[in-house]
Amino acid sequence: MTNSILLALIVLIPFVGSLIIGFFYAFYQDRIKEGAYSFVGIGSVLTSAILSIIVALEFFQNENLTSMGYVAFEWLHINNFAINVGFFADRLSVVMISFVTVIGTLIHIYAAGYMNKDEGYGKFFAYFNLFMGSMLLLVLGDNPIMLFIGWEGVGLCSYLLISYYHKDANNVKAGNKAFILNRVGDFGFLIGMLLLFLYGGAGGFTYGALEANVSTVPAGMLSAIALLLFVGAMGKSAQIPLYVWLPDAMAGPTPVSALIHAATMVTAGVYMVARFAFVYNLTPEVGLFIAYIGVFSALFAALIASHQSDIKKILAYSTMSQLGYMFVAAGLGLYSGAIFHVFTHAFFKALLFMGAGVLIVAMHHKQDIFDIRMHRTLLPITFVTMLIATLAISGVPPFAGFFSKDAIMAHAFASGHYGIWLISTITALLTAYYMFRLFFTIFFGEREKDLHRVNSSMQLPLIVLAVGAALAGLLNLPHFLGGESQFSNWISTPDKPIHLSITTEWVLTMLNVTLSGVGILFAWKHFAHNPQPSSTQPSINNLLLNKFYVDEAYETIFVNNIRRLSYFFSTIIDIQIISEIIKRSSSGYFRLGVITGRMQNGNVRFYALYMVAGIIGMSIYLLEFL
Amino acid sequence: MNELVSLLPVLIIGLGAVFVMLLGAFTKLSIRKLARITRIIIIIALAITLPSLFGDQFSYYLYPEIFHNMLIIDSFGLLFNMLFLLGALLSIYIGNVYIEKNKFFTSETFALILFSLFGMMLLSMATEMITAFIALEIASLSIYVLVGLNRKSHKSSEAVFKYLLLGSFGGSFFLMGTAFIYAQTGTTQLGDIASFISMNIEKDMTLVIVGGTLVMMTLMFKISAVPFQAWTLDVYDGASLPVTAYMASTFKIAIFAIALRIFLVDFQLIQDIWDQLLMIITIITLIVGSLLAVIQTNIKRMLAASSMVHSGYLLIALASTGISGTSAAPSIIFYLIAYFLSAIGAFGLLSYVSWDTRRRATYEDFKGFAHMHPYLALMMTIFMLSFAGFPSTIGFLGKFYIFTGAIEAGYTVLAILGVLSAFVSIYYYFRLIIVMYFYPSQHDAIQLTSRVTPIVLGLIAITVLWGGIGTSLISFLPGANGFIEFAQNSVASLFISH
Amino acid sequence: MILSIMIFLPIIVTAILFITRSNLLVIKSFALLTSLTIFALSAYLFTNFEATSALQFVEQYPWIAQYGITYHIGVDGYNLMIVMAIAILMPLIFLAIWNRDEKGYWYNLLLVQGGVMGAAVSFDLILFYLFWETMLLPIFFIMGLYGYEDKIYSTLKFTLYTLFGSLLMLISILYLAVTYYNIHGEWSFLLNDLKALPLKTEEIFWIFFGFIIAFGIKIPIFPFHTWLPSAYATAPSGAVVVLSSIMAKIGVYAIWRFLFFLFPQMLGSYAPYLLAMALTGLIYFGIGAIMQRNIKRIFAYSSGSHLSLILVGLLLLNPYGWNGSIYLIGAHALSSGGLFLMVAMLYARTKDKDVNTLGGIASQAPLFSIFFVFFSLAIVGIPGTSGFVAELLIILGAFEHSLIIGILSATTLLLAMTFIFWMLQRVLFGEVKKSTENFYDLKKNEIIALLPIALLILIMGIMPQPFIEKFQPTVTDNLALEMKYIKEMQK
Amino acid sequence: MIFVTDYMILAVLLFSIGIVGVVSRRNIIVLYMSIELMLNAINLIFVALSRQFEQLDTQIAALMIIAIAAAEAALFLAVIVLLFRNRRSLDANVFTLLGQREQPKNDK
Repeated sequence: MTNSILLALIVLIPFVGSLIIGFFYAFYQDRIKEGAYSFVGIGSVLTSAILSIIVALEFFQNENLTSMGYVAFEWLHINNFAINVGFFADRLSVVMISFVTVIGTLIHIYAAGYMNKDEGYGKFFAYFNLFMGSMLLLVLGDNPIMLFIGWEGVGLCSYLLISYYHKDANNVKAGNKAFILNRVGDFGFLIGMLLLFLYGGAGGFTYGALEANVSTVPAGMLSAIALLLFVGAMGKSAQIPLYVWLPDAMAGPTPVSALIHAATMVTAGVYMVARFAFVYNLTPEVGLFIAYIGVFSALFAALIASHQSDIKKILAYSTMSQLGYMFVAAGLGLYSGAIFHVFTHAFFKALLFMGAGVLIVAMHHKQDIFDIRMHRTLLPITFVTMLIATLAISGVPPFAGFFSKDAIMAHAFASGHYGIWLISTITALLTAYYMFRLFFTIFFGEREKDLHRVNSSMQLPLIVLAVGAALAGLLNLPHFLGGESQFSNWISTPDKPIHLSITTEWVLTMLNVTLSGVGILFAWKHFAHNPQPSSTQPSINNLLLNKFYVDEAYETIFVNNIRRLSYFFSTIIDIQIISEIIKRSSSGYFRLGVITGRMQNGNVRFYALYMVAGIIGMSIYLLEFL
Repeated sequence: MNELVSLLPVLIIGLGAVFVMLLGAFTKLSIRKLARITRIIIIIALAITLPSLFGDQFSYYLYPEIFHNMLIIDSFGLLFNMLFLLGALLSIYIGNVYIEKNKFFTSETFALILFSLFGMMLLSMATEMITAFIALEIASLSIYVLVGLNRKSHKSSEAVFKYLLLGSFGGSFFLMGTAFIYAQTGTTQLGDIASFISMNIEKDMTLVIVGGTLVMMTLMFKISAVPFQAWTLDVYDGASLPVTAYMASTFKIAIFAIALRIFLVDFQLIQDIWDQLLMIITIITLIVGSLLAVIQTNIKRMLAASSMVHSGYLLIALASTGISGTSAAPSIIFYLIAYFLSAIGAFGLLSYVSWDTRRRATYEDFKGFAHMHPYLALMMTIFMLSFAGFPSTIGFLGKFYIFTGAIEAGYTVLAILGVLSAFVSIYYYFRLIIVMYFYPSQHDAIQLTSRVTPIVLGLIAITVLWGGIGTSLISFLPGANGFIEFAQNSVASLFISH
Repeated sequence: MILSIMIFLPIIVTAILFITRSNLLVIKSFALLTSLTIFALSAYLFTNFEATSALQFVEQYPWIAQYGITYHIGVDGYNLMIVMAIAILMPLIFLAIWNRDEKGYWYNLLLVQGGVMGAAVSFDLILFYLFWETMLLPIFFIMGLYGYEDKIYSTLKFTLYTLFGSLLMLISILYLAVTYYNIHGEWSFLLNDLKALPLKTEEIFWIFFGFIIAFGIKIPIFPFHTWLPSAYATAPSGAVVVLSSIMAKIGVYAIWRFLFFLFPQMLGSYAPYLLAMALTGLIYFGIGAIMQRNIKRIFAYSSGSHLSLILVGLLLLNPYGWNGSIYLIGAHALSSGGLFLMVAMLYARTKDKDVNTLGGIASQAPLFSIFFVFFSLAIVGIPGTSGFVAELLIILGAFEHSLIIGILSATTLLLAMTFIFWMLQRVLFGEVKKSTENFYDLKKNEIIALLPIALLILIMGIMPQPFIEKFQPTVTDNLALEMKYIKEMQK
Repeated sequence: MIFVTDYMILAVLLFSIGIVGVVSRRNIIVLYMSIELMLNAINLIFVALSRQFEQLDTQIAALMIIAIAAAEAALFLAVIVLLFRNRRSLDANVFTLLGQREQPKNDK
């Protein structure tokens, strides 16, 4: 393990950037031009992108370099709870940081155009950089605590950015929802983490040490830990049942959706599972559970997506669905596959969102696909790039999505969980359908529409990403296509080995391709010419339209009851019981005093009488003694 | 010679009383002049008393060949005498506005004050029952008259009537008790009684015990312990404020002087007979006192009721003396000092601000007092805190010693009860503070003429604080532990045998 | 000497100012100057405090010799944090309330500074009691004179509650002293002398009871808390900060300093019940806060919840818990202090404490909202703030103690943020309401007051180890001592 | 043959009569008389005892007491005149001006 301060810098620079921007925004808001903000913002991210590339190249150059690290300073040291602010990179994290930073840079550039003339311009970039910093810390931290700090940090940033347009209370509500659900996840995650320390942290709390001692953890406890850690992932990566925040999160500006809620943050859960592969490999039952959660989330999201009409919501659900795939992979032990899908997905989903952003800006901030509906020739670049992206997500060869998704499904089939395989296949069909539903609806409309001009800094990144979305798949060409899946081999995560005969692989692939073809045709049939929003009459549609009423259910089950309980505590118990008792007793004492006061009736003979009574009492007392 | 010096104060006061009376009768001296003369007399007496206070404890009979061991001189008596003198002096100083402004204070006032002073001083020195009774009566009678000075006011006439009737009614029990004791022991001299008891301790003591109980009853009456408390509220209320201040601060102390002398020393051997009795009285006194104090709206009456509670605390200490308590007896003296200072301060301030008799000194009248008279309000606050036993005032240390003594004697229950009534007292004392500070002022500022009074009050207030936190860092001026030394010395002097 | 100066300087200054009837500006500047001096002294204290469990900067003179009452003060790892908190917060409070023009307010704040400092460093029970009571008076006056909504009622309520507690404590103290006297034949109220006296179990129970009532009311722990919301709602900013950030902490500290070390032998058997109470409080207050309308009440409940967490940390009797709660004492002192100061500023601008009628501040006063959000996050314990470190440690300790306790105390993560974020949403964001129409942003003096707190919170969050090193030895050694006692009892 | 005890019993009886008188009668003068009765009862004891112990100073004590009684008498008569002047009545039940009458509200 070689030391490299680069890792620290990669994390630090965005933080510094955000500090600078934040400071100037806070105190010299009026005197700073937008350009300055975006310059610092983009610059910092770009720098750390370059640095990450350098690191990545180092890894490429010498094969036997498996990991590098850097310890900044001791954060906390009590007994054997010794936590360093330390950074650690192996191939897995290198892959993550390189695409995070690169895509991050692109989206920053895009945002510079998108947020143009926004009053909170500086604030936006401060948050954005802060996010990048936390995300990189999450990836590069050399121990779970650092990961958790980053983990919470990205959650916080997503809260801040979702509720960015805070004038509208709903956005803020959405932000709260996101943060609270994330925190619920973190609650589980933290518990899991601490338990992991208490049971397996004897040798220290770095990943290396944990991996060494993980075998000492009792089996039951270990699977509990694995489960709890995954709860965190549920929250972060919007899986059932903690997914409800993701669609609302679209309230934020589109670049935010692109960066945080599509490309990077939501995939942190997957990264975490891959990072803790050494735990999950020992607890296959939890892995299976994860896979099922994933596949059901995928199906569920796909079903809902196929009935939404808000462009960003559709994309949000599709994100959730794709995340489902990733968890299927991770759960079944195909970590490299999962990461690869994260990788490809980052490209095309970011692309889709940014395209959507372009459309939204062009259509004066309309978001309903049936309102946006226009002719492809109006925004040619957007059209082409989004086409590529859509093809990629629908798993049409040779685009990126095809390879990553296909590998996952093949793995599912091979590992013998046919149920998972079947569902994921159906989901693939649905994916193709709803994505092209969106695509056709938007781009096959009438020619004349008045469009708001879209500045070039938003167009450029699209093209770059489009290239990625088109070709990224080739990095991991599977055997039966004549490649030797370099990516998976190189990243060298502890995957479960499976083997599948070439023929079966061919069959499966063909099946997938045809299915997506079917989906596309179906979408074409319904939505290419005068499309209709899905009607609300039939109950099933209604159910899908209202997202299975999950939000409402949560509202009634959790929120209301907590409110009721709170009322009960603060009003019934506090005021009506405890305070009342005290009030009563004091006033009772007072009444007693008034009664005693009656003795003092002012009549001297009564007074004499009391004295006599006293004397009698004394005499009785004496009689007791004598 | 030494004896003469110790006798002088009493003589000065006694003769001074006669002198002032004659002055008042045969000359046309103004009240102010008389007051000054009286003050001078008292100050002289004080000046003679003071030095012998700082010596170590001593005790001897005064001219046995003349007085036949009727009077004793010891640190105990001296300390008390000094308190009486101080009390009288301060009451005159503080009350001077009131006395000058209200015409019903005739020239006899001062003679009466001196006479009562004379009585109390004798009382603190008496070692013979009849002498004690006479001294008591001298003091009482002159105080009765003081209470009734305001002839026009129905209230004060009623007050004097009640006080006189009940007082002489109660007083007669003292005599009865004396008679009983004499019937068995054949003597009324305390020392002889003590020796009689010690000689035939195992014999039947019925008459002595009954007599002792009757004597105790009178004393209970005077310190207004329940159920003999009834007169207190009315008399305090009816009397004019300077008089109230005077009797509240000094007279109660005088009673404790004799009570301690009798029950601490001479009846020590059979004292445990009265333990339960004292306990019962203590408990009901505390309870009833607190109950009465809470419902008062007139501050004078509130203080009167609270003085019952303070008697309750003192009774706790009295009950805890004897058994194993080494700190109980001194704690009584200390508490008396504490109470004396706070009472003279509080009542004095009351009389100072409400010299105008139409003002009734209710809580209402004090609304917003602090906004007009910040310093006076601060002093009043200090006195109230001291009454309530709030730390950093002398009152706290007083309670501290009493409770310590009680726990030491095994009367933890009493201590807890005491604490609870202290808690209640917080309510009615803090009410005054709240009223003074937290309400907008209702009345226009009172025009306060005297210049000396606030200074005197201020000094008292400082003493109250200093007595609470004062250390022995400043040697010449007794801090908290200085007062304790006085207390311990004086108690020790009681036990010096002859 | 330094400690005595820190205690008595404010008191003396107040006396002089009061007697000389100085004008307002003089009073203000002298108050600030005094507190800054004390801050400087405390900085000296902190740097020269070497990290051992020994008691340092000790001063011991006889005070009331006959009763062995001693003037004994000193600093060790426990109260260092509190002393620092006092020294840091007071000047900032003075800065933040600079525009308050009531003399009495300033006098009393100065006095209270002396009082709390004394209570924090005294090692003689009577001395402690003295300061413990006297620090109440200034608050009483501030609340009564400058408070809001039916001030007199809640002032009286608050006073009676606290005094009731402390009177019971007095009896306990005296009982201990008398016991000591009966054994050794001499009086002493020194903590070290009265430690671990051979008492009967039921005696200890009652004494313990007396103490715990006093401290429990001051903190407050669960059943004794009903004075809290009304008092916080009544008291003006300065008083609230002192109440929540300092006095309550001293309550917790006192439980530690006195209960743990007077009765180490019984701790093993009492800790579980107290732990149950504390956990109840943690959750009870956390949930109770959610439906509050009055912003000050919200924070009253929130600090109640956090103080219970601190208490939980103490009662875990393991190094994580103890270090965590000492750290949380400091952390929460800072964050809640900052927050309450901001609430005061909010109230000064809007004359409104009802979350329903507030809103839209973020668009009116961005700077204000940035700070407000920051402090709220610090309260919630977001990573990077000092709160996170402390809570992490406490929860870790709880898990080491037992799974259930761990899970229960981890709920603080959820509870705190539920109401905090809900409150933020109502107060800062959304439409601009009538009450916030002309909401002006932070003034210079306010920024100067808030910035140090914020920075300190960050520093303590990012590199906690240097701070923790200061008191870690104290914790380790004392914990070992406790454990020894508890083991003996179990035998 | 009369023993000193009989005197004492008589005295105690007289004393008790006095007590009962103080409690039961309404006219202030009668109240005063009852108190005098009590004092004289005591005197009786002292005199009897001085006979018993053959000590003269006890008789002096008795004289003292008589003196005190006289002083009280003077004061009493003065007060009675005062009361009658003020209120035109000597009924003890009339003088209840100072009784506890405020019934304040509870503001605790």
